[in-house]
Amino acid sequence: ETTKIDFWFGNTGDIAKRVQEQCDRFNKSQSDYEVVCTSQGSYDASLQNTIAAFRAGKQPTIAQVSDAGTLDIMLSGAFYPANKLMADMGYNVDWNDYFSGIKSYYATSKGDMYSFPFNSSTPLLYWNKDAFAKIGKDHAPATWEEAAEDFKALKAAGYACPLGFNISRDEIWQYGEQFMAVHGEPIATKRNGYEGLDAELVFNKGLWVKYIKDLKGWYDNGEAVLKSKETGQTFVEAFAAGDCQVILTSVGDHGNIGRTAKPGMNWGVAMLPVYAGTERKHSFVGGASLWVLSGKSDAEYKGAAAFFNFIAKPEEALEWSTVTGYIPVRNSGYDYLVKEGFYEKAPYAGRELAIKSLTASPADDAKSYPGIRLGGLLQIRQEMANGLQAIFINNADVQTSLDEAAARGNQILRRFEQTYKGKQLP
Amino acid sequence: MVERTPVFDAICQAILFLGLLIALVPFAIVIIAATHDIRTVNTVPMPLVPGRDLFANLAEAWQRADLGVKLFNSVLFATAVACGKVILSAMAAFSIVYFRFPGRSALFWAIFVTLMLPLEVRIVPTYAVAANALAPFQAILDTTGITWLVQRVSGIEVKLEWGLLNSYPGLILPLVATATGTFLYRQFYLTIPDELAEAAKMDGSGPVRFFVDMLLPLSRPNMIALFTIMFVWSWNQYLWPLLVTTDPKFGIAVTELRALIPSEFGLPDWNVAMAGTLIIMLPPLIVVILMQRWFVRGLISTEK
Amino acid sequence: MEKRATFSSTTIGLLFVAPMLLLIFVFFYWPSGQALYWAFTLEQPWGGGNQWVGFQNFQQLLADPVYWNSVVRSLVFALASTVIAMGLALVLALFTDRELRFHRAYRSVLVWPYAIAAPALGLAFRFILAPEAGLLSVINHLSPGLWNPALDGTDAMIAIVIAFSWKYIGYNFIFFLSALASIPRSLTEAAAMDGAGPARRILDIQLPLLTPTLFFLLVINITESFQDSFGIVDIMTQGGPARATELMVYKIYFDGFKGLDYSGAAAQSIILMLLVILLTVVQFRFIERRVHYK
Amino acid sequence: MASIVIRGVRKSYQKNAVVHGVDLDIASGEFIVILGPSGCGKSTLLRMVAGLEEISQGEIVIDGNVVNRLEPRERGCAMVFQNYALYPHMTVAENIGYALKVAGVPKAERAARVAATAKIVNLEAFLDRRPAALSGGQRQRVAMARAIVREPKVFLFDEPLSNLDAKLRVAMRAEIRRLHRRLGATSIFVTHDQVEAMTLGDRLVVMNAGRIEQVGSPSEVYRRPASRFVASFVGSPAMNLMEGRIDRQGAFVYDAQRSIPVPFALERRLVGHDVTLGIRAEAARLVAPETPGALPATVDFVEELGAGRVVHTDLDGLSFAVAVSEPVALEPGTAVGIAVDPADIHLFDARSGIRLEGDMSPAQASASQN
Amino acid sequence: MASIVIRGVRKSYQKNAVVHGVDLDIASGEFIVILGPSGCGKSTLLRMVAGLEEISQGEIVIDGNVVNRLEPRERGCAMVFQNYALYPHMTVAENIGYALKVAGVPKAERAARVAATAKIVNLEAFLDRRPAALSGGQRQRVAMARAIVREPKVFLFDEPLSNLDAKLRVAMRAEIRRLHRRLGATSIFVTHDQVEAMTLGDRLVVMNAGRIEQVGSPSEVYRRPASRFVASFVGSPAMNLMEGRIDRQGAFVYDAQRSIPVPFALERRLVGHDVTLGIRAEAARLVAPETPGALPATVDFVEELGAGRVVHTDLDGLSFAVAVSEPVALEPGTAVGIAVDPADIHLFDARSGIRLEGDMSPAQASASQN
Ligand SMILES: Nc1ncnc2c1ncn2[C@@H]1O[C@H](COP(=O)(O)OP(=O)(O)OP(=O)(O)O)[C@@H](O)[C@H]1O
Ligand SMILES: Nc1ncnc2c1ncn2[C@@H]1O[C@H](COP(=O)(O)OP(=O)(O)OP(=O)(O)O)[C@@H](O)[C@H]1O
Ligand SMILES: O=P(O)(O)OC[C@H](O)CO
Ligand SMILES: [Mg+2]
Ligand SMILES: [Mg+2]
Repeated sequence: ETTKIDFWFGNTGDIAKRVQEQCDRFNKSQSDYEVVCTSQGSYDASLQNTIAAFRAGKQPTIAQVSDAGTLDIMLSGAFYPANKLMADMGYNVDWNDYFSGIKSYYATSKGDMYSFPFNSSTPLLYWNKDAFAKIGKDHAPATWEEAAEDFKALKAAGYACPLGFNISRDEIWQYGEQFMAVHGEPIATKRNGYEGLDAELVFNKGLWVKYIKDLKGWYDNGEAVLKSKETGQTFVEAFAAGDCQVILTSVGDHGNIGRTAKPGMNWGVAMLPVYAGTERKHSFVGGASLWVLSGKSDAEYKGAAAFFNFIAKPEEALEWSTVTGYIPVRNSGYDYLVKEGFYEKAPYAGRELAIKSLTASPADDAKSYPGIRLGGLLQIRQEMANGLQAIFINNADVQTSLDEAAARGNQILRRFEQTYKGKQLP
Repeated sequence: MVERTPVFDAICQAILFLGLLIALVPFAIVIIAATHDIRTVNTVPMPLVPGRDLFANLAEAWQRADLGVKLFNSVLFATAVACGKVILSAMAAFSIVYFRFPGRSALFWAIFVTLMLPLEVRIVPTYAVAANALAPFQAILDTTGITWLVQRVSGIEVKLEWGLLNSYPGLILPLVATATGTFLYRQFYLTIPDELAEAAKMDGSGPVRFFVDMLLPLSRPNMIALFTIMFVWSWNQYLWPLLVTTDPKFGIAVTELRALIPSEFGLPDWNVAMAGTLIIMLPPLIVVILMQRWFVRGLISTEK
Repeated sequence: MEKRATFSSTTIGLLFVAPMLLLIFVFFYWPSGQALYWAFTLEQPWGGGNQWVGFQNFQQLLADPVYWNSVVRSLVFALASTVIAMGLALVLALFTDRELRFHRAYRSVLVWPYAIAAPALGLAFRFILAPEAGLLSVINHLSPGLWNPALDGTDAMIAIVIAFSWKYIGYNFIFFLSALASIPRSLTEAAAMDGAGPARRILDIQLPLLTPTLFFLLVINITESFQDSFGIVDIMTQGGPARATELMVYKIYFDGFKGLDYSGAAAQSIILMLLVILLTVVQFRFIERRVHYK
Repeated sequence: MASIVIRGVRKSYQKNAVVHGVDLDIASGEFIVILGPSGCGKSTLLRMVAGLEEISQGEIVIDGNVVNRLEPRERGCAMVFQNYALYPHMTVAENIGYALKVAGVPKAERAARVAATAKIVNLEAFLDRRPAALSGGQRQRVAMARAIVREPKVFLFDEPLSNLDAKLRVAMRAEIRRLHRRLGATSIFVTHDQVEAMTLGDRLVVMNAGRIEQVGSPSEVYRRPASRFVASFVGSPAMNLMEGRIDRQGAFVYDAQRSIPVPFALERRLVGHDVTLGIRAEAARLVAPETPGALPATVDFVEELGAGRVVHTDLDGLSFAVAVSEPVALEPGTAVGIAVDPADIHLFDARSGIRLEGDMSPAQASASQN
Repeated sequence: MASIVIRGVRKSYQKNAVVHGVDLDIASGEFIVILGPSGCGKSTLLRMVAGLEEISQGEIVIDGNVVNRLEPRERGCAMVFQNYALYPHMTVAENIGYALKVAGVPKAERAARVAATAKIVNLEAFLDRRPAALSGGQRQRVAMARAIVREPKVFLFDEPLSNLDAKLRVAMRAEIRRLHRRLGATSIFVTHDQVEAMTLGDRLVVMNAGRIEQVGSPSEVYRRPASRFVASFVGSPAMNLMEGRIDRQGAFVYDAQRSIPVPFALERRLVGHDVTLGIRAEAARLVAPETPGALPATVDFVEELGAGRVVHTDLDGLSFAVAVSEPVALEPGTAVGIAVDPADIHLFDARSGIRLEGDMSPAQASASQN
């Protein structure tokens, strides 16, 4: 008799197909459990549906929750903590095998991992080697100062779009959060919220302000160009088409750019630049993790544990990284990939930089931030995006706009705090 | 009628043709996108000369989204919602227009207000109701103390339960519960000449017969319009079906289409997604074409 | 608008509405009631509990000038898209109804826009409206920078109005067509005898006799432009650039559905609902008077 | 089969009163014809009987039961609507058979009855058509058939033959009479047609402006019109009416010099009163201008009616019609004499319009009018 | 003001042919009345003239221009629709004034003309009402006014008076005549009313089943009906028709034993032919049963018409109507004699129905029918 367990996820397109394949592999690998994997159309819909189902007592056993929803579920008590589940079901997991930047993002401030990182990514800088060759360079900029020179040179060499970027809500991740992460800058007080719901946003007070001013300068000079769906071409498409020479985006795009890039184009990736004199810290993980929901039967939990155990296998990590742009989440998986020569092969070479970025500083480094633990993170990103749009589109003053974004963001945080009055962060 | 208005006709034709073009351009783009390979579909601007991968893309979309079963479910679901709306709205409007009981207009407004709050806003509690459609009644019994009373008197615990998740009623009923149709029928009924109702009454027909024998056939153009719109509308619903049907057995085509749309860092295979769109758009288009053939002019007094 | 010929049996009358009432009670009023209750609380999304805050949610909203801007924007959007969608659909329907050559083709195809699924609509309009490479980019060849919905708030608003109207033209078209089909031909003939040409007949005979449908569509279009627009905003502009297309319902959708701020979304829903109800009541009070039912 | 009593029935639309209190007793099986000018409330009255119009005041009793609050279908009446009110989406056969279908008559019987009725109204060839493809008269016949087929206890006809040609109308009239004989259904028949009114009804009801002016057998109404209105309304050409006064000699003076002797005027004590004198066109004869006692007139024009003709004359400025059965050749302007048999003279009170007869004094006449 | 020529006009609806080739010349300013049984194609013909119906074949010429392809508004006709076709959303005044508004007549003038027209049709009190609040006859008057107000060059009336009472109808008839005199507009008037047909028209057109049977002045049509159909259709009560054969003596034999002498039958060489004999009710006289030469009959019933009466008799199984002007007291069953003046006899060919007159042989008659 097989036990069925539901697994709801948000990915779509070919990723959804890959998830499905993984589920099939698991189902084939044993006969005790059958995991039914359903794409819910988007991260938001997936979370929303899971919540609705949970409130009605019809929740799936496993749900994928994106980084932005982490705090809500952590405070909900609606889940079966991952570490406890695995221990209860008799699996011995080495939690320290996870990369520091990943583990800290999903762990409590005490270091307990409540969910399983699933599809993980981090941003990289993509650069067009052909264009850089034209300005006599054979490496990507490591600092923003160097990047500024390169942009200028590229512009002078006749390139219309040295840096392609965008400032929508979805791009705050690489242009905001990750910038602050690698610079060891706080986004909010209380260690980015890890130490209390009363955290306050401070992104308007640090290095990010300078970065935005620089970006605006490049933009005004035509060295940085807005590329988005609305203009007809996203910056990723623009890079793949050879129209933009540098972009910042997730390692997840590595595969796509490989497949859609202009034939013959030489390009590479590098870690995000930092300002000169800054000590590089680890970047944050992006993507989503898998949560086990409370209120299910033991048999289902056993199935869930078996599933997690299955996808944690190094072979699965290899397969997953091969068919998607996502990265392995554990050292053991990474080592297996290295051993298999994964990172030497043409389409995959360079992705190891993502791991480097995620592990640039140790997890216990007091000067780096473990991640972001803020309520209403999506809305805060929207406020930041609105601030940036005011700056770039309406030519509003940088400091004023960022201050306002922070103030509005703080209101969101206060509402959140009030909502969970009396609750403690685990 | 003899009409000879070449200039006006030409203007009409020109505008209609323009309208036709404007209506078709987005479809053309979808079709062309579905013929390209992944690289071409992602070049900017996308070439307007069709590529050669249409069938490959269609096959890929069909297979990936398991469209055979899903299309069938979709047809069933959309037809049921559309029929449900067409019939229930006709009935409700009949009551509102043709009867004279107190509170009639309050009822109309009560139904009407359902237009004002989209499903997305109330989806969480709606799901809870779908999980047990009798929950509201249970709650009423609980708060009024009837549950307690029955329990005391008979020892039976009143527990009403009717779960609609993963069922056709669950898919269909909540989507039927809106006012568009009722309002449309109200507008139409108000234009029906009183003489017809009077003649029917003289012929001995009561309200039910009048409704079935007169109103329904007379509302045919409206009914067809409403059916068409509602079919298409339900066909394109995805949030609710997605939520109530976790069992792939009940899945519908559009949710599968959503799953075909490339994710953020997934492969941008818009060609496959658009091929899927193409397949999935076909049934509603067929419905539109079929329905227009049923449009019959002037049932109401084409007099001479 | 009272019927002369009515039926007296209240029981049968109630039986006829009963199914609809039951459905809307269970699937609309009950859940909506719950959702609206959240407007006076701060609700934890996972159902862990809530805090009663009275009118705090409303106060915060109403004190926020950004929110008021979105109210104004929503009104502008509703007005513009209703006028365009209804106006064009009406013209097309009136012309199609003349049954010139190809009218069957027009009758089918002009409804299609409503049949397109949202993602396809998004993709198609991205292709059409993109300032650099889209079909509308010709505008920029004529006068550079004239059309840029990515950077110009007004252009972005125009873009979503176009997309929304485009979809609703199909919707309005089919209802106009069905209403035109039930105008007695003899009246058109009488007007023709009275010397009225086709255009004149449209104005004097068909339009007045269409008023019940015009009214229906007016109410529905305005309501829908408040309710149904978030999908298009989400796909096309996400409320940008710089909030230029942040409509009330989009913010509700975003805060509630994506941001899990159920209470904030509920409070906004109430305000939106009141606004739409107010508009609707105004229409019933002042516009329905001009509707000719018989 | 059913008696109908109408008691003090009034009807107002908002502020407009259109029926001002009608009382009428219709015996079971009687055939009543209502005649009256356009807009006088005939249809309204009929519709109140049918149950289609709320009765503002008064009551209607059918077969002993007050039906004010009964639904139309509970009253057992069939009605032919003035504007047909055909079901546009049904064929002629379906239109006719609808009432039977509602009544649950089996299909075969229904078809037979529909066919039989269609034959009566000459519509056999059109049973499969929709009303839109019928001529005006054909539609009216469908409306007629729809009522006939039901064989109800009460028939209400609202100008059911107005769109039919003379020949068909005669045939239909005969058919209605036959039907009435066969079914004996109490019938109320509204018409504008004088011939219909005279030939069909057991009793004729003449209405005017929401009131009944006279009820009586057709010949009674024709011969002894109760009021000036009835006199002028019933009969074609209309009765010649002249305003004047009765002089001491009992003669009617309508002009400084001219008078018509009215033998009974004296015995009715009408001397000195203002009256209207009426003479039907067919009661007057054309005589030679110099005939003693004849009124001198000149010919205005002659209206040729085929079967007869009406000579319109000018009687000292008044127009006066004389019906003549033999062909005449009278040029306009010819001088003629008009002879009137005093027995054919009608007198009406000039103020109230009421008929002056027997011993009734004008004062009484005026009083009874109110 | 405009002549109308209708040449070989045919009309079919899908497979149904309803007008089979009509030829008619209407002089400018003429007043033509069309009479014909229900469904014979009168409205269709009128609508083709108006431009509301495509002409399947043939052509219509107004004022020398072929108008087949002209729009209604380019033909300059005004029309009263049989079913009124009032604009439900306009008041009576707006309905009447609509054509003027379209024509751009200034508001003040429009109001004046509408008021004047409303007065003609007796609708002054209803100008602000919507059609739904009017009685049947009032609606018809609005339809009438709508045409009148335009003072067009061609008037098309489709049974414009059918819902009016006799009195109003007489008045309206006079009004139409006056209007015609004043405007001189060419008019085509469809009616069912014999009196209207006889009194209004310069010429009468009798149609049957989509064909014209006779065109002529009213009295000509009445006195010398061109066919059995016309004979039976025109005149009320309808002409008595009997089937029979002319014997050697030139007498009409309708029964083994009985015959009616037809003096001219011999001179017309009709001996041995099957014919239909027609006698108008008013051409026959009731005489004592034993009167020599009289046809023996028994009384069926007497129809009282007020101004006259019709005695329906049974003539050896045939029903035969006799019009009588004086009151008679005849019980059903009474034996009477019917006397006929041979000059009043009409003969029609039994096969073709065509009138037999002058020297025409039946063979010729049949031939000319096709
Ligand atoms: N749309 C149609 N389709 C088919 N037959 C039609 C249509 N309209 C009219 N007819 C037929 O054409 C014939 C002539 O119709 P028309 O209306 O001209 O008659 P009419 O002479 O005006 O009759 P009436 O006096 O009853 O009004 C009728 O037999 C009618 O049934
Ligand atoms: N809905 C209404 N509102 C106001 N007045 C009305 C309404 N319906 C009818 N009337 C008026 O009531 C009066 C009587 O109407 P009714 O229809 O009974 O007349 P009728 O005697 O049948 O006339 P006709 O012979 O012209 O049909 C008319 O003057 C009419 O204008
Ligand atoms: O697209 P992913 O899965 O790499 O995630 C990106 C960020 O988490 C967006 O919130
Ligand atoms: Mg009437
Ligand atoms: Mg006709």
